Amino acid sequence: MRHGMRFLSLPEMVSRYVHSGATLYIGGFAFDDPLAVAHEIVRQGIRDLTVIKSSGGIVVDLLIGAGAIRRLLVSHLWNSVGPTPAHAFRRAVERGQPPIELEELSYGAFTCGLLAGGMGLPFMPTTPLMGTGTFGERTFLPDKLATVRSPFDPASEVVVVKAIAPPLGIFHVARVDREGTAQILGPVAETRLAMAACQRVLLIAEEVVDTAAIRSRPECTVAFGAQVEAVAVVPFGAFPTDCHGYYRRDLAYHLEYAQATASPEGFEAYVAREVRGVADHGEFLARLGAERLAGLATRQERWWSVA
Amino acid sequence: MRHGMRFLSLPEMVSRYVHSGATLYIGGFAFDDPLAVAHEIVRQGIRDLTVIKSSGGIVVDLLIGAGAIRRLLVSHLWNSVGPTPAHAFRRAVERGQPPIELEELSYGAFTCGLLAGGMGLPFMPTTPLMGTGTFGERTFLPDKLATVRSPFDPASEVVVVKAIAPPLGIFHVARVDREGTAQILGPVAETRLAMAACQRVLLIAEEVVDTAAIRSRPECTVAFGAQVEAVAVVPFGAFPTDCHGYYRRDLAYHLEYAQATASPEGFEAYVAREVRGVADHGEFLARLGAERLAGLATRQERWWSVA
Amino acid sequence: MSFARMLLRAAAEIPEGGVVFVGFHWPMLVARVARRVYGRRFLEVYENGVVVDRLSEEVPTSPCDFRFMDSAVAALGSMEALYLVLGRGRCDLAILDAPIVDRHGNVDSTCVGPYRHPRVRLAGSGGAAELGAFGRTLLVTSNREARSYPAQVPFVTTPGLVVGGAAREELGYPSGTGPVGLVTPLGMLRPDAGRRELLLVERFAGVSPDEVAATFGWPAVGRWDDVAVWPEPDAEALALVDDELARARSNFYRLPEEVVG
Amino acid sequence: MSFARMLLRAAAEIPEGGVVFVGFHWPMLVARVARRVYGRRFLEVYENGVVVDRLSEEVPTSPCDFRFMDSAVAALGSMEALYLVLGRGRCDLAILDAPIVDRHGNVDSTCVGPYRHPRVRLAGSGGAAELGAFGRTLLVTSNREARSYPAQVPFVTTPGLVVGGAAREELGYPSGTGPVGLVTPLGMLRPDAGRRELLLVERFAGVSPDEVAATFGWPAVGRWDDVAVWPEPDAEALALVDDELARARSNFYRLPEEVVG
Repeated sequence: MRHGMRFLSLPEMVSRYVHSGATLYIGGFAFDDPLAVAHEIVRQGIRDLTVIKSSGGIVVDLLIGAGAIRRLLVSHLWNSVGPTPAHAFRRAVERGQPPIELEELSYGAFTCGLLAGGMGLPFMPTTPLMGTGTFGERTFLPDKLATVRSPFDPASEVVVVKAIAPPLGIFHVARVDREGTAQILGPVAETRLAMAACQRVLLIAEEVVDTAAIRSRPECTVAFGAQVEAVAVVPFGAFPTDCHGYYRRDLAYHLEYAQATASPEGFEAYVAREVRGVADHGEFLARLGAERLAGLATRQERWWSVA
Repeated sequence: MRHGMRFLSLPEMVSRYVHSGATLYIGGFAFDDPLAVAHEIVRQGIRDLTVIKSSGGIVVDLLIGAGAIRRLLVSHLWNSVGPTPAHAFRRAVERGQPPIELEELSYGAFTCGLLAGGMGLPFMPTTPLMGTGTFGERTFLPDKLATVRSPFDPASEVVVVKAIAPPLGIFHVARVDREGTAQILGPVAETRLAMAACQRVLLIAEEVVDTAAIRSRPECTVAFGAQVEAVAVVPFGAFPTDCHGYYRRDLAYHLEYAQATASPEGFEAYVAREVRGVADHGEFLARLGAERLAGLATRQERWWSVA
Repeated sequence: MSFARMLLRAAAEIPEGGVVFVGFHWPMLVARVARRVYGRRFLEVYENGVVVDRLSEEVPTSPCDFRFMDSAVAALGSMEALYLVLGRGRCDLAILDAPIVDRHGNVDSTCVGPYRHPRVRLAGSGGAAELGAFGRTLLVTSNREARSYPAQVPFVTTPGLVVGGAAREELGYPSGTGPVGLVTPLGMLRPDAGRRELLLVERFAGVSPDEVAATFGWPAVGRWDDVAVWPEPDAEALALVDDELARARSNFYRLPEEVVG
Repeated sequence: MSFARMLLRAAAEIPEGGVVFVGFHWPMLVARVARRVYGRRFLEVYENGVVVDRLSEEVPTSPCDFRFMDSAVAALGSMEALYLVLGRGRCDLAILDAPIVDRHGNVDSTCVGPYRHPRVRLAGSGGAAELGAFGRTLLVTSNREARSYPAQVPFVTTPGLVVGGAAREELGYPSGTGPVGLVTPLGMLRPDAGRRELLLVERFAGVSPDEVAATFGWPAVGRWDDVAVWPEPDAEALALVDDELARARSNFYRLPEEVVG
């Protein structure tokens, strides 16, 4: 195809597209969170990223603790099982270890910013946020939010959010076909908007399926090959979060992560063992064990039926 | 349920909710066009409506010719099979027979106006339309479009569309369950936005299905009972347009309509015969004949499988 | 016991047949208690686009824990949930976890201490700003400590009745929105008649004036005798809540110390 | 024959592997001809949210004629199609039916004569404004009459190179957008080097200078000798177009008089 979508391994994808100092949108909203990507970024020693992500979770916490992130735009960041603190995030913000620059939007404003960016429009009215800290506090995006007077009601000041249009985004999806048509099964949060907003889109997918399966659920399509730079097939790429139709979140792993990373030393040991201590995501999964992964599986045949 | 959604017959629905002089959004975009509703409005002699519809089609042409519409906001109006002229619309606009007030938006601006109305926001940036006739010509909505200076780029003037938030909308959907959860199978055009934008929503549906069918395709849900005032079950309610999953458009009927309504006298005879000459949509369908309708059926079991 | 009462009291606010926007954390348990104890039927809308109308077997750890997708009637996106439903005013109630809340009902879920040098960094807004901007908001908290109830929060994540000195209506928040109640382990606070600050209108049995005075960082009681006492829940209700908490615990919920079994 | 050449010439513009936003009417036939005659592979995006990547057996009468849904890879909405794909600049080409077009490539699909008192009322914009605002737009028309090519259209439905005296870039249209060609039964017009008006750069065999002068309401030719002649299509291509037109006719397409069989 003219647009040149190609299949790559995850290490190849990360080394070709994600460079130190880059700005990177990471898909997922506490589901389809691509931990496999974060691990690979850390393994490749990439640093100084500007990361944009709606819901931080373990993916961003890990990247912060590993020193991969310089600037971060999020709407919230936690370990949602428990919930337990995201320790690396807390150490970075409370103690500057390591230092990050943090910028925040409410999830609604974040969504509207992606909507504007995805639609090719310069800004979008959004949630009234006057008086909130989110409106008032600005760091590396001093013009993230503003107000305009409504041309239809001069008495009314409307909060608007500037378009968010990241140069590069990486998203976990459920499945693709050979042409790169990508689907998420179930709720999509801001995924469609974010994929449109990103100038270039990378995908990691659970599997390649026959195009007949894609065509039986065309309403689940979130991207097509011509929008996509590259695809990596990475089973359990969203572990330990949910990939609907394939597996559910590993609750225990969320706690294990929180406990292991509660101290800086623990964090280092965790990364040495679980991230740098393995060659790739396959080895990471092998250590978890087939039985553990099988226990998470939720595959339902209705998603694959093409009758 | 507290919100009081109820099942009504189509004649009851129209007589309770659609009064002369009302403002009515009509759903459908050359598919799911509820001709059954237009027929019932004409049978009940309702007049002076302000109708808002994205794509006019036979539904609006019929309402114009029958004198039911005083004001009309559309993005286009034609008989898309052929295509052939929408004769009643042309007579109204070219010769004032009967007179209507016509206001227009491009389909994109129309969609953005519904997006703003549906989101509860006062306006939305939209397609740049400066210099177009659509931007310049205004009739009964003098402030349909405006420009604002971007707060993020003072050199840039941005075209914005005022929120469209009709008080009442009537939409054809594929199916509902007993609780009023409504689904459209396949593409949705502006339906989700329009349903959100309308203050009160009425539905006509092909059939009531078990909630298990609904739950097997939750991504196809366009409304739930608490958003809906009333539902009428009207098989072939979108005839002669497509209702995806149930039937496809009757191409010949589109031409028959165009030929029958090419003159004012023909139009009157058509309405007397096909609309006022039958008691209800069931009788209209019976005259078409079961064989003709069966020939349009496209029901595929995959939409009903709950495996 | 006070945690169970808090869940029960909050659950009682959910209107039969209503549409309820449910925030993360305790609000998800409140919704379950409303179904199990009060038999309420209502629609739960979540910010990720999930819409649920019945109880799932397991307690989901967050709205993005899709073990409850079998109870879903719609799987949409965040724009649909946050704006086409909540922003458009379709929700009867929005239930929000309130880690720190002030006299005006402003909620801070971002930081303890100054924003740029916080003593404790919390999760941040997510959709909490939207719940407070567009919703009739029921705030719930399991906190008993005075530090959770300052006169003024250090960071307004979710706008309350008065934000930065201005009434919320003056700031562009839609009319009819804002906090309608704050359920705490001590009892229920409501906006006063002028809708400017939260006052205790109902207390749980055994809660004393001193305890209230020591907890809230503002004069949260007018006349003590005007504060109603919420009837103690019966054994059946408590047993159902206990069962719910056992399910939550088995899915790794961190429960308040009083109920950690 | 001139209609077949028009379809073939327009179809040749569709880029292999591209994303093409396809408007109603002739553009849908152009897309089919590109697949059948040239074997092009590309994605068709329609304003109602349908995305198609292969030929359907039947000729759909409009994008809302779902007999072609079996060839669809995506079933989305209009916001997705018009903005998230087209508005975001993801399309290589947008193909638009142009009932009336002027020297600047402005298209009128709204009215013949004054807007408020039209001699002939046409369908109106639909997404035509968006195709011209956001797309690299290929205009196609089967019209041969001079009235379809005025120097200035009475109503600008779709913005061209110069709109109301101002260059489109000055009016806020994204750079890189606008008409890239106009395919007519006489040949192909392109924006001139200054991108201000449409000039005939290719003619079909047998088209004369007089015919051109009598058709276009502006001086549409620089030097006649600079106008290339498009090679006549071969018999195989014409046979495929004939078959396509037969299918269209069987689905009630109203074809130009020359081909009405």
